[in-house]
Amino acid sequence: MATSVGRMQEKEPQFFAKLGHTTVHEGELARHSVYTRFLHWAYGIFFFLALFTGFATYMPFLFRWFAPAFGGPATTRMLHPWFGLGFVFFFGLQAINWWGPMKWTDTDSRWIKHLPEFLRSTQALEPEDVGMYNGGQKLQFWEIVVGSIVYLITGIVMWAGARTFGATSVAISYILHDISALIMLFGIFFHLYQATFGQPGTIQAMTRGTVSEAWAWTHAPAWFRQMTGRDPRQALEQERQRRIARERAIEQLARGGPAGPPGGGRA
Amino acid sequence: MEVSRRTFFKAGLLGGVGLTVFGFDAAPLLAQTQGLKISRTTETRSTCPYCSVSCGVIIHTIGDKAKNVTPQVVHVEGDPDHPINRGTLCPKGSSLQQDIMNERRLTKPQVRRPGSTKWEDISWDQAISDIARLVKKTRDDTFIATDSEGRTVNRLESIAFTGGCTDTNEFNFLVVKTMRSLGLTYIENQARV
Amino acid sequence: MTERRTLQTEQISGHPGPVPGMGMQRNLEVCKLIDATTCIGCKACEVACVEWNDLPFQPTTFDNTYQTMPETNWNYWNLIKFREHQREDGTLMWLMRKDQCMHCADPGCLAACPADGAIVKYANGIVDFHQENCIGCEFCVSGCPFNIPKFNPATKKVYKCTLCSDRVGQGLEPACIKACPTGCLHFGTKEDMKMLAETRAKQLRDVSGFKDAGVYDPESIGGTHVIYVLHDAKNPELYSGLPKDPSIPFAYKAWKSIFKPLGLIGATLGFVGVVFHYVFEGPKREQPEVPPPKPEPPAGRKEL
Amino acid sequence: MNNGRDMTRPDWEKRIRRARELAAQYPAAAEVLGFYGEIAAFQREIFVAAAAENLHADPMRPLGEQLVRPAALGRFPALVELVEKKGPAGLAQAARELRQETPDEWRALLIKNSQPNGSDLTHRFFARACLQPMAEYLAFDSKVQFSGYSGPLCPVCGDKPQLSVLRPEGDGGKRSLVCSCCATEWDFRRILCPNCAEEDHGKLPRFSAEDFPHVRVEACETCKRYLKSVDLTTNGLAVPVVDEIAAAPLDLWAAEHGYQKIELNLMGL
Amino acid sequence: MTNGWIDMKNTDMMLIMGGNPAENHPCGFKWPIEAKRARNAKMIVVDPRFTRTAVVADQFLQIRAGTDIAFLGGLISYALQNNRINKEYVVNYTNAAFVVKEGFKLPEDGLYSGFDPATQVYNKSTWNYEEGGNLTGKAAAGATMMAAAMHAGAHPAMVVAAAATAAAKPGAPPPPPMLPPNVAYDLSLEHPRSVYQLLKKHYSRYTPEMVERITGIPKEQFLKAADLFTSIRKDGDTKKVGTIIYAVGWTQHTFGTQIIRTAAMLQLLLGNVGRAGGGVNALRGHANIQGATDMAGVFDILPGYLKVPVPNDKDFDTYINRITPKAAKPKEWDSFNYWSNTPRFAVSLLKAMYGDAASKENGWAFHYLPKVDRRYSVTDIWDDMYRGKVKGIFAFGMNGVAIGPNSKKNIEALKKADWLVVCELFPDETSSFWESPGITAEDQKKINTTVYRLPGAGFAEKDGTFVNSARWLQWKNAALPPPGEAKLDQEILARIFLKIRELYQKEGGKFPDAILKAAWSYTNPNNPSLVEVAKEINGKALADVTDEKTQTTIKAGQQLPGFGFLRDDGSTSGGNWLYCGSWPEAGPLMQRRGTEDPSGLGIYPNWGWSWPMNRRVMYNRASCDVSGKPWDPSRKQVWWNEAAGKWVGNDVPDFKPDSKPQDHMGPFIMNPEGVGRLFVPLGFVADGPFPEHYEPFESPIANPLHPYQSTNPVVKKFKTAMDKYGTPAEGYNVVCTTYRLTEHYHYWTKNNPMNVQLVPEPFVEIPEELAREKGINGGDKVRVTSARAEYIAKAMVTKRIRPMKIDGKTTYQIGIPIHWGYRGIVEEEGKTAKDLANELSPTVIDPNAHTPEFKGFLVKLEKA
Repeated sequence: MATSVGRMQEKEPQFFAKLGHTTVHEGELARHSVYTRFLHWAYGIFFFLALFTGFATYMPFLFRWFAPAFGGPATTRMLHPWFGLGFVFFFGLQAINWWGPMKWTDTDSRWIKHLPEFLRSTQALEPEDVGMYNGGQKLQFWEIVVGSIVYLITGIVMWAGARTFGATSVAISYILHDISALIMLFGIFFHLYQATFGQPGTIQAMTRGTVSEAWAWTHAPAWFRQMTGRDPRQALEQERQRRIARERAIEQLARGGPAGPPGGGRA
Repeated sequence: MEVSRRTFFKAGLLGGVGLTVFGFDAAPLLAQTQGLKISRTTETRSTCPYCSVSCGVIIHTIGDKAKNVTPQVVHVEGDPDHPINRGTLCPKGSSLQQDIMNERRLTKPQVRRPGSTKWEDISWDQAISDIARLVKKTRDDTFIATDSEGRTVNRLESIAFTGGCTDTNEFNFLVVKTMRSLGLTYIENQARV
Repeated sequence: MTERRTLQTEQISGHPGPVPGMGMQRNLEVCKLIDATTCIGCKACEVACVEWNDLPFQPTTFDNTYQTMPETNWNYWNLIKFREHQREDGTLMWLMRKDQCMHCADPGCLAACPADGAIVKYANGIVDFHQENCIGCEFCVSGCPFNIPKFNPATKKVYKCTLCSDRVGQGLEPACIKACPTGCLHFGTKEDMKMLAETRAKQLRDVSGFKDAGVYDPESIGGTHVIYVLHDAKNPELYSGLPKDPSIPFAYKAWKSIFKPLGLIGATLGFVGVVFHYVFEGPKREQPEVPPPKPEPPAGRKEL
Repeated sequence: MNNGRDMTRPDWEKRIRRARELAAQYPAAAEVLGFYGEIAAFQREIFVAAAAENLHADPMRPLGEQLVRPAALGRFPALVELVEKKGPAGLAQAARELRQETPDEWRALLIKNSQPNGSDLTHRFFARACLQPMAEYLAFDSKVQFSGYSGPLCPVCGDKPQLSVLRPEGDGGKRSLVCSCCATEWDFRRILCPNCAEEDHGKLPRFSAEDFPHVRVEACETCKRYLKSVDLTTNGLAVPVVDEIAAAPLDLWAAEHGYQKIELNLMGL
Repeated sequence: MTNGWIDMKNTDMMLIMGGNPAENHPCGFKWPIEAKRARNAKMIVVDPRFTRTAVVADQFLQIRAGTDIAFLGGLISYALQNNRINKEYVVNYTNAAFVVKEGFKLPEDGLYSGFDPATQVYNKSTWNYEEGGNLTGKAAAGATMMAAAMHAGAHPAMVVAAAATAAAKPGAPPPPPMLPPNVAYDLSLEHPRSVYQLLKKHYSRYTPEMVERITGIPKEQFLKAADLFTSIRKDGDTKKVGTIIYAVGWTQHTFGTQIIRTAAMLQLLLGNVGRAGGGVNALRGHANIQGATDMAGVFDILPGYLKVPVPNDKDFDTYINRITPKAAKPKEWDSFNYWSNTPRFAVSLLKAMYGDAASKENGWAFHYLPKVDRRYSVTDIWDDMYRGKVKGIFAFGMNGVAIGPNSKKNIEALKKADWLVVCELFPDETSSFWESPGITAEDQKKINTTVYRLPGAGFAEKDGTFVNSARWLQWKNAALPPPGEAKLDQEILARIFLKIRELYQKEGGKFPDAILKAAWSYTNPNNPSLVEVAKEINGKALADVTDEKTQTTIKAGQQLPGFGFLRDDGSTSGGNWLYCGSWPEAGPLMQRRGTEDPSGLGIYPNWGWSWPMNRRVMYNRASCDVSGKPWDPSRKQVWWNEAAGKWVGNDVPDFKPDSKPQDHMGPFIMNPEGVGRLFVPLGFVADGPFPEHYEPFESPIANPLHPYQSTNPVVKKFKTAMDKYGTPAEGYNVVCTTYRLTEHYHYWTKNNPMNVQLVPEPFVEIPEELAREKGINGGDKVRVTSARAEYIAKAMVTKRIRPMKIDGKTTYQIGIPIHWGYRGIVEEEGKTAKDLANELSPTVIDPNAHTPEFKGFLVKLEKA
């Protein structure tokens, strides 16, 4: 069963639509267009290139072993700002692309308040009002937006150097660039984790563009509802209740007494 | 490196007693000697041509005149013995090498003919006989043996000689001798200004 | 290279681990003394520098000054700066300062430099750039309180005065020293130069009427290995902007050496975090979608 | 200006250290330098002893006549032993022969060879090795004022120069000569032959080789003599007497080309 | 220089004025610095600009260009009034005590006695000493006489001038006035006509206020400097010594000689001449300018400063009589009058020039020499060429177009010449005059001058002698041959001369005698060895010559050991008596490189050779008091050794060695008086016995001393259409001065990349205030216009030149370094306007030294 692409909130340039397509199998939902995926991997690659060249260049006492891969320290240094620009460029496009879906809502604020509970996985499902992206994802998105702007400005200052912007600007930029990088680095661990081990099935959204319906209603219930019109939550609840009841019944059966919820029920 | 017995003896005998009498192992030293690329430098005392402090300079040239190799200036050193400059040089003196070995130097006699718009190369012989001819003509046309009052003056007022600031005393004496003998009154020099 | 052999390294930029061989032997701390009060701005030192270091010719343009160019350059490491200064009593001074690397005891360039081994401070006090290790990031430029390191766009490397480390390594004085015709430049141990400078400053105070004459050897960066005798040591800025209390930007000192590594540890906590999460909490798996509840079976019907 | 002795103050440690350094740098001369190092260590003892005994030279008598003193003579056996053990074959043989002689004969040998033109070359070596440090000490101690002196012979002991040194003076290198006997160093003009006073620059070639950037042969075409000069404006770390020995191949080259050294160094080169 | 470079370290006080040694003689300037460092010597710098010399000065005074006499006159006045003089020195070693002739008038109105307005020359007959003996104590009588003369009705100057004119019969020139052999004097210095009193009176007009009005130096600053400079004679101190150091900032004026004289007078009054660390020290601008003058590279002398013959010298004896001075002194004193040897010098010179052709019979070939009776200075060459009289010119190393003055006139002049022969190292402005900016190809076709450009040899390729500022002759050796086809200068000159001689031999022509007879017995006539020439200059005995006193004989053919051996009977020859002794039989002394300085005074007696007779400090007898003891025992140069009965010392005594102090022989042995001249008698200086301040020829103000005789009365203008002069009324109201920079050397180093890098472009130094007024920013192009031309360059706006109050009027000065032209690295890259600084300078020259007034002319300035 295929779902209409048009219902996705992402717009896709004609070029990319022609370039590739997204096959949605039975039990799957289309999540990301080819364009989105392309952008993601583009800035993803640039991010890591910039990250590694950055490591090699700016903390060589730990990471100078990165440099040979880029043709030595000097080339590494030379490439880094270009990688950075690549990252900012593609991420910039993505930001335009995602500007809508990433809008911050009350739901997201609520989500953030309950973050510790989500981390501890006390619930199997996202809250029912979580849409295409949850608060965490949005937070990371906006962090990257802000971070990219910081990168861009401070990077250019350092790139042009003290000759153009003066020693003080460079020194300040140096710190801000570092801070930006450290925060983003911190965040990226979660991103990678959540995309892979943390929430199995996620990465498929950026590879094939689809997610399973199960994934969708687990991790983005509102979106799932929007996409399918179904709301399996009640059914799940009932099922859950049913199972609980059933287990109790079995327990009672094992004890030899009548099974049923406290205070009455089927017995 | 192979050290022949002959070389050994030759160098050994001449090269001090250390090798022959004292008995040091000569082979490695001789081997190194044979591999030496020796360059011959000549040090020439000169005087900086710029201001009148007369800083001593030592011009180092390589190239052996005897072997018909045109000397090249490799270094101009402030003369450490010179009591005035004691080895120091000013920015002009420090760049003297550029003054000596300068691609802008004139290296060929040239003439610019009347009405011409360009320089032409000319041989020395031609230039000198042309100049002598010009001088003689001008002199014979304008020489003044006696002045209006009949006094002997034997002078030539139509040719001038101006000398430069790095003309040597000896050259200047030759100028006096030749030019006064031609009758020149207009003998002047940079010294005037 | 000879100087590597003969000069003892004390500090290296961006280098992992301790400096090789540090503290094995103590070299005498060297120092260049510039008596700005007897400098006549003749530029013999500029020529000597260009010639010794084989620096290529660079076309210059007139810029309303006797100064050869506005600032030192990647191919011009030694520049006499000319500054006209009118004193309070109306008399004029034409202050000439031979500008070049100051070879700071606490070099800002080295602090700022991320490249391994691009900037080296020898035990004798010389701060030297090794261009083969330079990555062309120009941080040294911003780390230097004296605006000395200069970038060569062609080679993408930064250059500056080496205090003729090659010559000093051979036991010689720097090229500029030997060129000075008035003897306003001296070279020797820091101790001797400091003493000579103080003596001259005293002469200036006592005999020449410069009551504020003194020695410039700024403590804020631990002193320098190029020191000046100035007519007015209280206002070094007069000498074409010699900073009174030069300092190294926070970015390259506390930030770079303390907070930045801490930050890196902080960032890697993200990794630790996710590992912990995976181990102790486990992944959040997708929940199979439960089909809509079937109609309630008749009461009392046993499923089992 | 050559005003003080500070620049020539004998520093034996420096010589010994430099000999070791140069031996590594110039393997061809390693044997000679190694032996020189041993001799220098021996000489240091005599110098130190002379200093400790507070010896002085009589300014009225030639220095060369005042060298044979107990501080030196008493250490002669040690020298003989050292040479026998560590010296090259020829010298070792001579040392073995000397060991057989009496102290009086040693004294006679030293006296005979303390003057220039001493006869036997090996004996001259032993005399110089033993007496040089004494001469050096006495010369250093004598405080003879020779600033302004610019003659070709040592202002203190009158001996011939053994090498020349170029020391930085302004942009240039000021030349001084080092005495072959007492190692006194005195100013001597550039472009002037210390042997025959030739001043014609065309007849005073300087030969140099890339192997020894700071040592060159200062020859004279007129008298066919030469000295090597150690250029401290090119290498300030050089210790002239030692670096001169290390550049022995230049001596061999000069000999091959018909030049004779004004005075051989201690190692007979 | 009377002293030497190294000698400056011995000084206690320096007045550097009209020179900028830090910039133009950096390596020599180490010695003034040394004096400051080691002796705590003080340095006063007076200059129109705050120069790099001023940087290390203890006091800097900004002076208006061309007002140096006013400043120095003020110093003289200050020294006299405050008794800051060395009285013993002044009385005994100068002509202060001499009594001047009646009728001599001081120039209160700008004119000395004897001026003839029609010819603009002085009759100098009153500029003389009074005949007579010791007038000490007879001052009153003298005063009366003077007063009587003053009240005689007519202006005394006019009377004398009229008398002189009347006496001069046409045709027969009047006999030249002579110095009286027995000079009247008053050792009390009180005689009103004594030089001292006249001097005092003359300079009493140079009050600090007047100095301020003329020079622009505020009174307080002037007084401070005057006090400082004369402080060496405070409280009767005679030990300390001060020096005056100058260069072309003094010579390049229409009264340049007089500026230097003023300085010399000041030094005489202070007793500083002849002493270590003292003297009047000219820093010559070029490597061998001193030598070129010694060797008479200039029209008005023969080698060794012998005067040139004039048409009235009908034979050799007349000539010799005219030029040989007779001693003129107080009867009781002695005077060596060294110039009394002139006949020996002159005969030997002629023998050197003409060999056997010079015999007693033909007056030593006297008539081979051209007779000179007018000015033939370098400025006149261009003038005469412009007027079509000079047809051909040799320029061997002198870049006449660039040197100017009024370069455009020189270019125009060359267009009119028939031929020009240039011998140079680099393409220069003179040889390229026909392709100078503004001349189109069409124009070039109309220029009919033939130009030869011959490649000469640079310093490193030549041997021979240079003479430095300190009169040291130093031989240098050739390090390499000239490049390409370039030749040694002497070869070029010799070949041209021999070719001319050949033509005269073959074809005859006008008066060929001198050409054919000139001695030319060099081993290689086509390329004379300079060694042979140097020996010829030193001189040799042609027959055995014996010195009577020492009984030493110089054999025929041998080199002479000194000028004492020169003879006037033809038995010696010598090209320049001053250099006699430089190459004796023993060998060339100027090749010596002895580094000994036994006295520690920096004498270095065995380094090179210094004229005269290796004396390093001239007039060094004056370093001792009358009894022959040094003024300062710590700086002993020479002294009288009673036991030996002669003068001995660290330096060679510049004196008659056996003249006892009691004989009172004057230390200034070259003067017939034997003493230093505070008052210059007769015509030795054309413009007055005492220097008087005159305004530069182009001046922003009328002379405050005498507005109706503002400029030097004996200076004459050139009169061609191109000789234009500007006035403030025409808007030329900015004072302009020209100079050199450390980084460049004349018109030479613009061919060296290194020097071009150091200072790439021409510029004009402009005071901030003027720049503001004209809306000029640093780096803007400005146009400097003089009456003659305009000059475009970038502006250097600076605090180092301040606006000045000159006679109450705000006046600006600007400065232009001269180093650029139209040939050179940047010029050929099209980076500059290709103007020559000397296009601006005026064709007006000093009446004595004939040096053009490159300093202090008037211009307009505007933004270009």
